[in-house]
Amino acid sequence: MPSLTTQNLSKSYGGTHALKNVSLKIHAGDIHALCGENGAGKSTLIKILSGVETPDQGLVQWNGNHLSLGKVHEMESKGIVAVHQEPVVFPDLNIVDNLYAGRELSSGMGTWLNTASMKQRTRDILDSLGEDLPLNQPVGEMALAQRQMVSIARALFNQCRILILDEPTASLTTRESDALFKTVISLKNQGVGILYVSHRLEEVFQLAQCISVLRDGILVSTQSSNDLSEDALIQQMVGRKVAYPSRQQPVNADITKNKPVLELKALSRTPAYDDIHLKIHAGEILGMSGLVGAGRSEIARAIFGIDEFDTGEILFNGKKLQNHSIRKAIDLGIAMVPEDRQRQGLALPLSVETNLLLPSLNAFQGMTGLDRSQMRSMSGQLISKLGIKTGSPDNPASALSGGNQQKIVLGKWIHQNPSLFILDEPTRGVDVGAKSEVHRMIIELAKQGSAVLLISSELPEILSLSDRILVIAKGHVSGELAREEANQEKLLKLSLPEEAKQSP
Amino acid sequence: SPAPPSDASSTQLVSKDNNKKKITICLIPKKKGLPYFTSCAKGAEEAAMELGNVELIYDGPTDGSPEKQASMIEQYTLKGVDVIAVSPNDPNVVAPALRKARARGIHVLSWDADAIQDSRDYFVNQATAEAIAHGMVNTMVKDLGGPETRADVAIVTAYLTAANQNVWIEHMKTHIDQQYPNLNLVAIKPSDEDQKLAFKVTQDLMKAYPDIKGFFGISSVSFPGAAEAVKQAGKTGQVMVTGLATPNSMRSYVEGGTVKSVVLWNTAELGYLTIKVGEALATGKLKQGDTSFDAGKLGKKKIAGDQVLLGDILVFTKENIHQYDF
Amino acid sequence: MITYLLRHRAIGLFLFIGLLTTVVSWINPAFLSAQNLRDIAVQAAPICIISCGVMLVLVAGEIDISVGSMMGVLAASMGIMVSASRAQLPPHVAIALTLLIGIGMGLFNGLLVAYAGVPSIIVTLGMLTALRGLTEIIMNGAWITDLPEEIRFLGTGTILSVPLSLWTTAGVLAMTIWLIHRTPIGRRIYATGSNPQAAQLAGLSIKSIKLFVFAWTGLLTAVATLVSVPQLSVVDSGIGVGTELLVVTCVVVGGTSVNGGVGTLSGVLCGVALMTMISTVLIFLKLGEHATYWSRAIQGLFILGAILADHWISNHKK
Amino acid sequence: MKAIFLRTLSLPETFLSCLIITLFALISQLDPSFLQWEVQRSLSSHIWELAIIAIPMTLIILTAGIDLSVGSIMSLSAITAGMLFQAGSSMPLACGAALLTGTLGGFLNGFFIARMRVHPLIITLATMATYRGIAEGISQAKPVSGFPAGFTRLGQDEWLNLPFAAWVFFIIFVSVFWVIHRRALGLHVYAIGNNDTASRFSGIHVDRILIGLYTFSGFASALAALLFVARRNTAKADVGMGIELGVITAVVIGGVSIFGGRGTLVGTCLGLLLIHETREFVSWHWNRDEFILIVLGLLLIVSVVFQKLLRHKQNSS
Ligand SMILES: Nc1ncnc2c1ncn2[C@@H]1O[C@H](COP(=O)(O)OP(=O)(O)OP(=O)(O)O)[C@@H](O)[C@H]1O
Ligand SMILES: Nc1ncnc2c1ncn2[C@@H]1O[C@H](COP(=O)(O)OP(=O)(O)OP(=O)(O)O)[C@@H](O)[C@H]1O
Ligand SMILES: [Mg+2]
Ligand SMILES: [Mg+2]
Repeated sequence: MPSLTTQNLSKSYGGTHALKNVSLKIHAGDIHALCGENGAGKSTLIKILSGVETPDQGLVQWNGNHLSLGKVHEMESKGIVAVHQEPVVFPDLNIVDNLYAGRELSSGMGTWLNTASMKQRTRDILDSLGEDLPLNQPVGEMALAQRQMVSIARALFNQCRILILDEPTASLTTRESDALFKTVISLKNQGVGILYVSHRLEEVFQLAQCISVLRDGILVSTQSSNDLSEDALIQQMVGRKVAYPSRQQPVNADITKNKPVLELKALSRTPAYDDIHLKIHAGEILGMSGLVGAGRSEIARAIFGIDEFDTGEILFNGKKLQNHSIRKAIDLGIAMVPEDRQRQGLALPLSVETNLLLPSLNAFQGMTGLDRSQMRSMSGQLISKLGIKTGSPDNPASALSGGNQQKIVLGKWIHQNPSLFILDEPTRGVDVGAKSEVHRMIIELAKQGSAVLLISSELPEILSLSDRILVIAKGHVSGELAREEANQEKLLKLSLPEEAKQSP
Repeated sequence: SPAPPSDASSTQLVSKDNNKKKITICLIPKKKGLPYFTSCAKGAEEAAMELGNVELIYDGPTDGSPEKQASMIEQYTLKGVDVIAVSPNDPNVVAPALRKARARGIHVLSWDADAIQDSRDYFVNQATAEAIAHGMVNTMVKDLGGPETRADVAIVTAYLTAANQNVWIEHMKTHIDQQYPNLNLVAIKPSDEDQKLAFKVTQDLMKAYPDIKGFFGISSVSFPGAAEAVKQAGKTGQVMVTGLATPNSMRSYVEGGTVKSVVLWNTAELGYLTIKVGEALATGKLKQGDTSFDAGKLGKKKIAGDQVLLGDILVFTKENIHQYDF
Repeated sequence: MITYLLRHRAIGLFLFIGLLTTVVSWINPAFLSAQNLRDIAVQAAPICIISCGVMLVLVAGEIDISVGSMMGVLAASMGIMVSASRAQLPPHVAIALTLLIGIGMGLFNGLLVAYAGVPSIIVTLGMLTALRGLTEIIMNGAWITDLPEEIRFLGTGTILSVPLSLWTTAGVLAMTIWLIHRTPIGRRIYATGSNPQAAQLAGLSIKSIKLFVFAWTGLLTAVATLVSVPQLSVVDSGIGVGTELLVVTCVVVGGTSVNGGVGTLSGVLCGVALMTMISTVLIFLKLGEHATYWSRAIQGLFILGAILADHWISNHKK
Repeated sequence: MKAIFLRTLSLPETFLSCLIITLFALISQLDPSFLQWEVQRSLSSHIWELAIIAIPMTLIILTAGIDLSVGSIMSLSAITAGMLFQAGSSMPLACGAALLTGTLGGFLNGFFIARMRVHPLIITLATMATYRGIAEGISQAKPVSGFPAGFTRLGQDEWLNLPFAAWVFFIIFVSVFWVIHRRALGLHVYAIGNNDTASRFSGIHVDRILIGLYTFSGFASALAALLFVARRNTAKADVGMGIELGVITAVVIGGVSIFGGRGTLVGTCLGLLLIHETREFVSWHWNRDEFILIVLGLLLIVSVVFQKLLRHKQNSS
């Protein structure tokens, strides 16, 4: 059976060893999962396999033949294609051009494009993924999940022999994920080998035949998924046992008797959302569920003062907000973790410390200037509290793995004790260990009296943390479920647009 | 009044062969790279060769910036040259630098265009602004067929901010007002020292003012541009173009009939005279109060106050243009 | 409808140009004369040709502000090559060499940007300065006043009573349309500018794409020089000064994004038309002598107006 | 240890210092008279205006912006002062009005850029034409001179052996340096240059800071214009023509990344010094103005290539 093998791959960035002597074998017709904590080296391995990075050492073979490394074209011509962790799209181009960039169908020695057939094939691919996206819209205007689907479509459409997926579902909701799984399985049945990276372990067990674990750049094990339990897998990844935190106590009757911290009254902005009413009380975690593009992020942006809204009002601690702005929101004690950490959360080239302290720099300013030592001790505290893996607080944030970057985005608000914390997909791309840390932090915040608005496309996360769950469909509130009555089926049903129309 | 003779040992920062008594003269044009100035420099070189004791430095701003000219003057002052001869782009801007140079004992001349009076010793004047302006207007009137012809005319100048051009324009306006009531000046447009723009502006003016009968191209760049526009519009003979430019750049138009006369002076002689005056000043041959100056091959030249006059303007026509090559 | 307007900046500009033309020709009907329209087209031709190149450079996420000085060098070297008193090369050889020099300078820009990784604004700013100095050295204080008739024909000749420069412009436009819409390289230029990292991950050779756009601009600058400089009888050392700003302004007013990835040829055409029209319009309005000195301000306000109107429209979309 | 050594070595400041030392060594071989204090001091007179504008320009480029309109703001401010003086107003009043005009011009730039989210290159390209056009219009391109001695002395007198303009520069430099390195604002500027969305989401007053910086740039340009007018005793609409390219060249040679987020004020100063000395020396030694253009153009490209290579070396080791 044909297979892709790596031998003793090593790669280091400056002082960090991202990969050490990794030897792996991926068979055609297999789904091979790759697990590991944030920063374990998964993306690095994938970048090498797809020709984006050149390893310091080691070989890659395809059916026993050596491949020349570091060239994307070379890999693609062998049928090895990758979907990278951050959606890789051309924001100004439409879907057709996105899918065909670099491998346009042309005739006459590349002097004449076959536009019609490119359009037709694009439509076919999207149909097979169950997506109905406008072909002429620039991809940059689409939501994150749609961009992710575009980059998956781009990979699928190659006649691939090995398909590499780096956290493809991180920003997808159940509906898209299911469509993707179907496609993945059908590809597997056609004899394509698949390397699948995900932090969602239930997916890993659902799909994979074979699971490899990376820890600190070293390949710890490769096992059949049947021989492995979830706990054992986690133990291998993290090196210790991880307990899932969840809010055990029933809804505290007191909470809803508290004065609401935030109240939205008939908030509307066409076409994103319409007539949104909600209340969040101190100490309460309000989950917000819905399909991709339902408008949840837009609501969050309005509360945080990023965008304006058309009608309705926002009451904070009973007072109506006027001339809202981000700074005003922060001064009132509102914090927000945005959904796109690279574009909205981090100044990547700046140091971890600066990023962590960015919203609160003014607090470190004295008569003589910035208090560097106080800044250093504060950032040190945050780094250890959140378990951010970095050599030094002076390293640029860009050198951290995705999950660790996410922790920075969370960390910059936590020490401010916000009274309202808006979390938009707070654990996107975060590993199990870190995820349980993040969950614990969220619960901790709520216990200390913060109100939390949790937006997540991951149903288990919403179900385990929220006191109440609000479901948004097509910009309308389609239902509200108390913690006890909520389950996956109900949430899904409410999320579907048909239900939205029927609900009062 | 001229400055006291220079005390070479104390002001010269650059040590030079003093036994040969070389005199360093800097000739600074308005803008380097214009054939007009290049031809002046040729004459200057000739004078330097002839004199033998003169070291000539010819350098100026390539972009015609007065600010750069001023800083060049400051540099030469520091280097301790003997004579600085400048054709100022803007007399006010270079004046402080020139005064500093004089305070250092350096002889300062202005040539081609005058500097502020107290900032220089002598002005080597090719022709007065008045003479140039009147020359152009008179030539135009003649080319148009006499003062009786009613005609709209327009001026294509270099920069809106060029000081000497604006002075000429003023003189032209008053001269037209006083002498030629039939001439009607309808527009003054800048060409930004860009031939292409001069061309375009002339084209546009001909269309916007169909009665226009004459153009003044009062810089060596705008003149050929204007002439070309008239030629391409097929209005050779109907619309007159005159102005200031070197004969070489206008030869084809003069021979082709688009341009009847080109106004200028003998540029090589201007450069020659400037160096002669500079040398005479530095060696003390030229003294305050002299009323004439022996300019070698040019013969005796008149000194009016602090101006050394080259003579009259030249008008190049079909008949005489082949005699000149610059 | 408004979204459509937005995607097609050209339409807004086109309407604006139409309005301007109506007003001016109402005041002064001579504006619409065939001769005037032809003159405007001829004036716009070189700017239009170069804009086709610079637009692609901007779309690829770079910028080229060296075209003005490149024109200077090209005009000077072409002049030296054909002048009867200098090198006296046969015209066709000189034309070929001029095109090669253009490509060469473009390649030099491109190599520094693509392979040495120097930001293009810096490379081309350096070249803008250095090449202007080089022009002065080539010309050495003299002008070329004896261009042979064959070369003058490039600037003044007509075919089927349409000026040669307009034929050339039409050819360049057709080439550019074909390049953008019908070839892989066109798509790749847009992809590269839209997201260079993604382009790299997609296996595009960003370096050769960038090299291409700069070389293409160099070539087009040479073409523009060949059809515009011989319109005049004299080659001086100031040729092309300021062209880079005009071209960038046209391209940007035409809706090309300075961040790369966005730009349409129709928009750029309208930008060129607007920018070349303004000064002519001012003359035709006969605002008198004082107005002369206000023309730059009015030009600036037009540009500002175009940009702000565009901003206003895009806000109204939301 | 080696890493620190390499890191220091790869700083643009180190590289520039080496380059400047080399330049001085070369000069002392070719033409030592150029190095006399007297010469240096006197030649420095026309760098200060450029240097004053380079400070805000550094900050603006650090935020990934650019201001092409500085030269035009100079012109507009100079003309404001000139026209008012001509109209009979007192000189302090005229200066005040000029400063106000420049500040307003900068504010408008900032307003358009921050509030309307239009790229700074585009906005300042447009205002570059507009401001100079207004200056040409109101002055009808005529120069104004004959300013009172009390005013021109500001441009020509020296204080403690240095021109007055030098002191203005030092004062601005020191205060801005303090703000950038010792106040939160400094880090905010860098953060905006690296990612303005993330900065906005972190509650930084991105708009206010941008408006502030462009306003400051307008103010500094007006100040430079007044010093220039005082030095040359002339106010004309072509004041400051092309100065923006000189300023940007100095800032960029000084190691400030044109994409924002990286660079220092010290680097800018070194860049200014390098450019100034090179320009003056080429002109001093060869008397050929066209050489200066070639040397400066190549210097810009070569120094940025080298800085790039050094940074690359450091990252890969
Ligand atoms: N360009 C880079 N420069 C420096 N260090 C890097 C770079 N890319 C990755 N690293 C480092 O290499 C290590 C592995 O990173 P990698 O992105 O492969 O992790 P990962 O397993 O994909 O994590 P995640 O699950 O968070 O995506 C991390 O310590 C990271 O900080
Ligand atoms: N960057 C963007 N530019 C333009 N439109 C966008 C953008 N992001 C989202 N939209 C549109 O706004 C609407 C609401 O999107 P929003 O991101 O609020 O949905 P969401 O429920 O938060 O989904 P997600 O789970 O992906 O965050 C959608 O129609 C989407 O297409
Ligand atoms: Mg990863
Ligand atoms: Mg969202």
